[in-house]
Amino acid sequence: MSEPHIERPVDRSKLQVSDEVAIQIENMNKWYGQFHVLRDVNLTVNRGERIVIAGPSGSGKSTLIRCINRLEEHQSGKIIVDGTELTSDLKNIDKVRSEVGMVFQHFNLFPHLTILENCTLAPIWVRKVPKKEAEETAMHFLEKVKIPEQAHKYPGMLSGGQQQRVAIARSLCMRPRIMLFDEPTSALDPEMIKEVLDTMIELAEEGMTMLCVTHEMGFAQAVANRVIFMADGQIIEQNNPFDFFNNPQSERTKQFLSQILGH
Amino acid sequence: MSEPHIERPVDRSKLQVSDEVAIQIENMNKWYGQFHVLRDVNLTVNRGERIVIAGPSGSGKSTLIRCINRLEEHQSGKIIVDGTELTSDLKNIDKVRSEVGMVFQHFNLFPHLTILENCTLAPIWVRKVPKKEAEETAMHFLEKVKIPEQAHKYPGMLSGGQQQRVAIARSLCMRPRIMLFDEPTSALDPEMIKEVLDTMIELAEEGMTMLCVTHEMGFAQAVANRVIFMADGQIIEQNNPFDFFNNPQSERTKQFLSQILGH
Amino acid sequence: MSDTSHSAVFVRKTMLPPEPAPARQTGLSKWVRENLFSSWLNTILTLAGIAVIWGLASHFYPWFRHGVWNAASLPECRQIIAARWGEGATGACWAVIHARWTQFIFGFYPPELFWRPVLTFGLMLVAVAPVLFTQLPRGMLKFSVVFPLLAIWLLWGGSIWPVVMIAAGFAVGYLVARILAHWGMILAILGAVVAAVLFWIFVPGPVDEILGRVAPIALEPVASRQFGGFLLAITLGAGGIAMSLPLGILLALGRQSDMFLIKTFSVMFIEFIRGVPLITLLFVASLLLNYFLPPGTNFDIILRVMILVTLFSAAYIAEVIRGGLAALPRGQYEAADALGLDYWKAQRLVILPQALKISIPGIVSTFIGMFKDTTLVTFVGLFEPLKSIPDSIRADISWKGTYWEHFIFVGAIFFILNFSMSRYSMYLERKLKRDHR
Amino acid sequence: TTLEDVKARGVLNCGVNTGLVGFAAPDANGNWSGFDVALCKAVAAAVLGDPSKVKYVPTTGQTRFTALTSGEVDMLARNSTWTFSRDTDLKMDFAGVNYYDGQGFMVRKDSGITSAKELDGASVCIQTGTTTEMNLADYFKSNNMTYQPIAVDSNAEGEQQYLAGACDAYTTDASGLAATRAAYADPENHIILPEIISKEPLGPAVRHGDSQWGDIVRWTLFALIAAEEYGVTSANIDELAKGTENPEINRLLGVEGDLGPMTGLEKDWAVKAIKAGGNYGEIFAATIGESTPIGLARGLNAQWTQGGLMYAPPFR
Amino acid sequence: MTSASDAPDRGFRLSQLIYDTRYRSLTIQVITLIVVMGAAGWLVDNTIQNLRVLGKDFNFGFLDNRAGYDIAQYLIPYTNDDTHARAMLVGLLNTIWVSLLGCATATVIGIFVGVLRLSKNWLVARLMTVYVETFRNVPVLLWILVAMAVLTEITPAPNAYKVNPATGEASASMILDSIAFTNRYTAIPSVSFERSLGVIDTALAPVSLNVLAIVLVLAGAIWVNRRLLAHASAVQDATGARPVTWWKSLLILLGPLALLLAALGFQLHGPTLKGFNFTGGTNVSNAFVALWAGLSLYTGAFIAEIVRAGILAISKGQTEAAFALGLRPGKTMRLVILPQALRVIVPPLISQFLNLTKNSSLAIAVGYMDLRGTLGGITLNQTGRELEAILLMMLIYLAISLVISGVMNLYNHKVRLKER
Ligand SMILES: Nc1ncnc2c1ncn2[C@@H]1O[C@H](COP(=O)(O)OP(=O)(O)OP(=O)(O)O)[C@@H](O)[C@H]1O
Ligand SMILES: Nc1ncnc2c1ncn2[C@@H]1O[C@H](COP(=O)(O)OP(=O)(O)OP(=O)(O)O)[C@@H](O)[C@H]1O
Ligand SMILES: [Mg+2]
Ligand SMILES: [Mg+2]
Repeated sequence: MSEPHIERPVDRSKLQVSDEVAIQIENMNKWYGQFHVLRDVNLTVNRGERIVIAGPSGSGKSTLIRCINRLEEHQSGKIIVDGTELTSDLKNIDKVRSEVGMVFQHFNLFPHLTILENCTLAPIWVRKVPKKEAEETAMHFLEKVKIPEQAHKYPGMLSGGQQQRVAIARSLCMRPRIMLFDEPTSALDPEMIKEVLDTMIELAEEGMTMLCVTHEMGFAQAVANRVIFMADGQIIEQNNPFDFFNNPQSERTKQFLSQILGH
Repeated sequence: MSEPHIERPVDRSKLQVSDEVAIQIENMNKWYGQFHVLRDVNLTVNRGERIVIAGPSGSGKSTLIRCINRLEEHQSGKIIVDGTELTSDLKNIDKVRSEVGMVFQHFNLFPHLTILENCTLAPIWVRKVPKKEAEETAMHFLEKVKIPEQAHKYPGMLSGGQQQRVAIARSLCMRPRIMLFDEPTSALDPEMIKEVLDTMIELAEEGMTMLCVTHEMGFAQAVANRVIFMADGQIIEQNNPFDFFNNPQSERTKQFLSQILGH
Repeated sequence: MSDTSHSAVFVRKTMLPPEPAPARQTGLSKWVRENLFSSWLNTILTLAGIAVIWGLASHFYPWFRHGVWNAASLPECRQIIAARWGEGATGACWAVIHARWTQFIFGFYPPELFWRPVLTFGLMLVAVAPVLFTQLPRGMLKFSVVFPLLAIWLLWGGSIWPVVMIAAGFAVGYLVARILAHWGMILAILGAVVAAVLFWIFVPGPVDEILGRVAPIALEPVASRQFGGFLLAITLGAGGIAMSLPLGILLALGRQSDMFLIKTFSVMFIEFIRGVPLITLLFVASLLLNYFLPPGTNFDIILRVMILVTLFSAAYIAEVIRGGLAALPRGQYEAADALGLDYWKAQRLVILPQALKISIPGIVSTFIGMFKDTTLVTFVGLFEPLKSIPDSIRADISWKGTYWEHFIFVGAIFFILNFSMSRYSMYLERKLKRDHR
Repeated sequence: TTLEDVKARGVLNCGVNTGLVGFAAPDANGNWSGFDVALCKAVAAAVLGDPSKVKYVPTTGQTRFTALTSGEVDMLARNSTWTFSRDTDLKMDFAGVNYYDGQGFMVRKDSGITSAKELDGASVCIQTGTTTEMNLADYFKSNNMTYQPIAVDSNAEGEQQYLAGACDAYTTDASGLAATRAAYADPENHIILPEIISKEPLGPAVRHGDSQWGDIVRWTLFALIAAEEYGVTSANIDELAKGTENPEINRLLGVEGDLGPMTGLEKDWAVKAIKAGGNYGEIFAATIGESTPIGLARGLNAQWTQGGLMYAPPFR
Repeated sequence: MTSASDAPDRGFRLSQLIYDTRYRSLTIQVITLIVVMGAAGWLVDNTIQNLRVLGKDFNFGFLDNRAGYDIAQYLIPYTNDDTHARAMLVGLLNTIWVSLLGCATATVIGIFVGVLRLSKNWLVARLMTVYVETFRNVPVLLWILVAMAVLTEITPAPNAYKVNPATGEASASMILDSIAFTNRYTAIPSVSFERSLGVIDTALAPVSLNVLAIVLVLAGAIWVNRRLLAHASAVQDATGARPVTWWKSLLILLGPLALLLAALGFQLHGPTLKGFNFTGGTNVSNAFVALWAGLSLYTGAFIAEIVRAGILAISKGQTEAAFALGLRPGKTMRLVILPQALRVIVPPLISQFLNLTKNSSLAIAVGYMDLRGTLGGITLNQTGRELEAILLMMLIYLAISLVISGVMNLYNHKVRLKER
């Protein structure tokens, strides 16, 4: 049952996709022990694409996007991010991680640091940016997610929606070229979902390449240029949002959509 | 944003108000430390009245009704419930509490007791009713709130809506003449709100004097004979529901209504 | 719009079946590689671990293997070992345990009466079971309530009537409390205490005598001095915990109270007890209690130690229960208030049942700590199993010179008991966490 | 009074050591035996007529005196040295001496030491909380020597440390040393040095202020000693109790005179006391004498007639 | 403004004491006060009477008398001619000393084991579990006794280091010619200085100016080093790159100290066997080592659990978030995990320190003369002043505990997570 959290009209003309390939996944397989979570996944994402990944619980959505910045290791196949192939080579991993930002379902802010420190930690220690500069960048992105006034508070003092926006800002401070979202709104109260989605839409309008696992179908329809449906660790169907929702091809997809949209 | 949770037609003819005064509050003030929560509150409630209290968060609604059964102490002014003035005299407090039932936002059922035991605890230990009789009464009220079959389960096994109805039954078992509700539905999922409101409507139809803090404006319109609007610890406006919603007088009220009704 | 043009439409026609993981992902070799030799650091650690195990085993195994179970004295043990394994071989002389194990377990309790402590501890398990396992019928709790007095009678023996009189005193107090409850709980408690004490002072003497003559039900009395070994340790530990529960609850409530004096006294008591080592309190029991009581009062050292052990564990139990009280949401207090329950009724019917349940793991841990600490009574001359009993056994010329055997035997028993209890309390903690979600 | 208490109670509370070979130790069944224990039995027999009516209260070096002064025990038969301050300041009365002891040193033979004077710089094992600690300090001080004290908590501990070589010498009362040495697998490899550095009269103690009770304990001890002097043994006592030529024996055994009732006891109190475990010599021989594994010679503890210090005042 | 409570001015009725919430708590408190005071008075009165019956008084004068006994290990000069008060002080310092060392070692063991228990290495993790469970579930007294027994049984006597004239060899040899383990003590080198800056006599103990100078230089070096690190942070803030500092730190910390020691003519004296025992060095008694080892190993097992729980309490999400931001595991540990884990770890850690300190009173079991062994042991026994000695001893332990828990509360207050 998705309520219409998207109110703000999205200017689709701003959403441009280039021909450059941002992420390329070829015949990728992953096992947890004996359990085959991801089966022969193939996916090419161009720069500027906004991809929404949907599918029933346990279908491997999270695992897929966590493989993209190597929070999980894949066992066969290739993952190439921005021209860098993910192997066990630490340098490549570092490179990919500095290009790819990630936002988690439970925010995972660092509770012992202020909002500002959360945002400057990685730039200072990974990118070796001077503190002053890092703070300026951080304030810039905090303004963008509309909470500059909270900069000196601790995460525990913020509402869930505010925390998730800080998490987005924290990722942005590393100036990633690709953003991964893993159900960024599913731990939030309804009122707060909107503010987070608004932030994400803005990001999309600025041309950020995004992969987003979400159940917010309104968001998918408004922003995504492709919806990918996964089940049992495989990509079952992908299509543009209009066709995906109005004219699903596979049985699994239809069944899933009927459940989720309450038809 | 109130969805239409009230479906059942309310027989307004049943709703009678007598001339007898049930609660009288005169120039009541309350402070938390230095913070003046309730300012000079005056309110007279007649027997059989159904009063809905609305207002923004932090305006002192909860505090007001908690003063009525002395869960909070007031510092000046008078509160007279059913002819008994609330002072620091324990006997009076006991008397008032046995006349006044209260239902909380988070149900506050006793998790270590079965539903039936929850309902018989106070009658047995406070009213000294024989166990058998107490159990009969309890079953009577559990039937009334439509969950007699759950009597021997523990609260943790029930849904939120069922728990709240048990909480109402538990209060009723003490045969109160006045019922206080503090946002009884705001911790519930939408589907469950209806069943609780139905129970409350039934109560109203039976002539129970009710004070209800709620954001369910549908309920207010259908059942209340007076709506009180509070802000900053003061009663800003009170009126019958029709005029209150369609013709609010003060700016604060208008503003509040526009927010809450999403106009 | 360049927006959707790019996206390739894809529909999977055939579902892929799950495939087995590649070979290097499975099997023993993978396990060994991942768990023992995943990096050079891990390899070093593994080798070091193996070296430690080998070192210990090669050192101690022969000693164990050469162990002798049947001998009359240590020299005889040595002879047997020398005869069997050659001159210079060392070995354990388990014969000392074999010969004296009853002393480790029962101290100097008369052997023909061993059935009594055994029965008592069997019954203790029955009494404790309904507290620990909530699935069991609640009716069993009645037995748990009666058990302490039954245990006293079984362990110490003597006429049953004094014990019955103690129980009767409680009953009288309870009745008085019921009657006075009408006028308020403080009065009821005061009245109950006074009534019970008066009862105990005046009634038992004559009544015991008469009843003792009319119905002489008695067990052979056993003096406290004859208690020793694990019997003493368990009696002190379990008795201390059981007796400290009521006091601990009161202290916990006192510490939570908003009445300044009551809170202050509770805090002072708790912090004082927790701030000094148990051994100093045992000294108080053995050396100072006589100063603090009226001249001429003099009672059993075990009882005195028990009193101080009770005070000691009460302070710790109070802290455990305070944690349980703090874990309850405020709403429970408010709901009880709103229903018109007064403070004591709310505590008894609503708050404590829940708080105590949450506290059980903590209480079990406190008990483990207590049980270990009972070994300290060796310093006041009681025969606890770890030091006093071995020392007294070594005072026998035949067993002079046996050390490790005692340590290992006693340590093993402590380990088995405590380990199983701590596992239980962990299980309980996990279960509570699940229940409370 | 204590006597009344004991009679009313029907049992004598006797403070003993928690375990000292030969002097007081429980066996596997918890029956106590030993030289000190025999004295408890004799007193119980004298007062209550039954040597088994004793409750043994094991006391540590720390708790023994308090146990007595607080009334927990009626008498202390626990190798405690009779000193001035204990007799006065600690509010106890020593009722006599049942063993004349002195502090000595035991060393291993292969250390080549033959005199305590050669112990300069040695590590010495010593039980804490005893007078021996003070004596040791004084002895080394007066001989201008240094030492390293290695404190141990109990005799068992001390033996272990000494055997393991943790100390060059073990010091305690000579009786204890002999008992300890006797129990070793190789007694011949240990020697007890000739120097006795202190006087350690060990004896039973009672609470200060109850002289009647003190008399009873004192004279029970003397009765045992006198019995040996006069040749009264557990074998011939029944015979002698019928009456003898010797008026002293007759008075002792209650055949003549009223010595018992003077202290509130029966006439035949001494007979019972002696029958409990024999006379002093018999007790000595049975518990710590040369025929036992402990193998102590009578030495100072021989009768005065044999050149020892055991001397009972006249029974008259 | 009229107050609601005093509006019905019907005068004071006795029943208000019980039924009026304002007076009720007062009533209860007064009753409690009376009961507590009564009980206290009763105890004190009994004590006075008992003292009179026994003919004793309550008097701490005995502390000024000559102690007359020797103590094997003392941190301040002590002979048997000193007073009981000084013996008590020696004991107290011994208590504090073994507690301090014990806490430090237990913490090291605990961190080490706690981290290894979480290791991916199956064997090591199991071994550590076995260690933790064995030590936690058996009384600490047993571990102290076992440590003592191990020390006395497996180490050679000092004369084993003597060259046997028959074979021309010693059956045991010193480590590096300077450390000798024996079954009574461990002999380690002692230090001395050729040149002395003088000695100040304080009431407690003479303080060598050399030591003072070393302490000052060390403190200074630490201060300079902190400045250096602060400067490094400043540079990092300004430019983004953190300058390499470890060799500078090393130089600052060790350089001046080495110079000072050289100037003072620092010397190490290896222990040499003379007569029965080693002399010339410092002999650390086995009683101390056994107590230290027993307490550390026992408490270490508890601390290991605390450390493990602390690390586990930090959710996996924190690590993942840090990784996703590009932080390497080392920095993740230092910047994200540890600061959070510490908040969880420190409070129970301190209460373990408290336990260790209290457990150090078991010293008597191995004959280490701590506060309990001196004041509560020999002094008590020789003077017969049990009332005074035990009360004094309890007060001292209480003071130590209060200081430790005070420190804990301060820390807790400082690092509490800010929440709504
Ligand atoms: N660390 C792990 N070890 C073993 N199995 C795992 C692990 N993590 C996930 N799985 C399993 O892999 C499958 C896919 O998990 P994943 O989290 O990717 O699903 P998802 O599509 O994100 O589901 P959801 O919508 O619930 O988040 C699930 O069956 C899950 O149980
Ligand atoms: N125990 C307390 N101590 C101090 N301030 C309190 C306390 N309880 C409530 N307050 C403050 O009193 C004010 C009124 O609180 P109250 O709970 O009555 O508001 P409310 O109208 O019920 O709000 P809501 O709709 O959020 O429940 C708030 O500002 C609140 O912060
Ligand atoms: Mg997921
Ligand atoms: Mg409210």
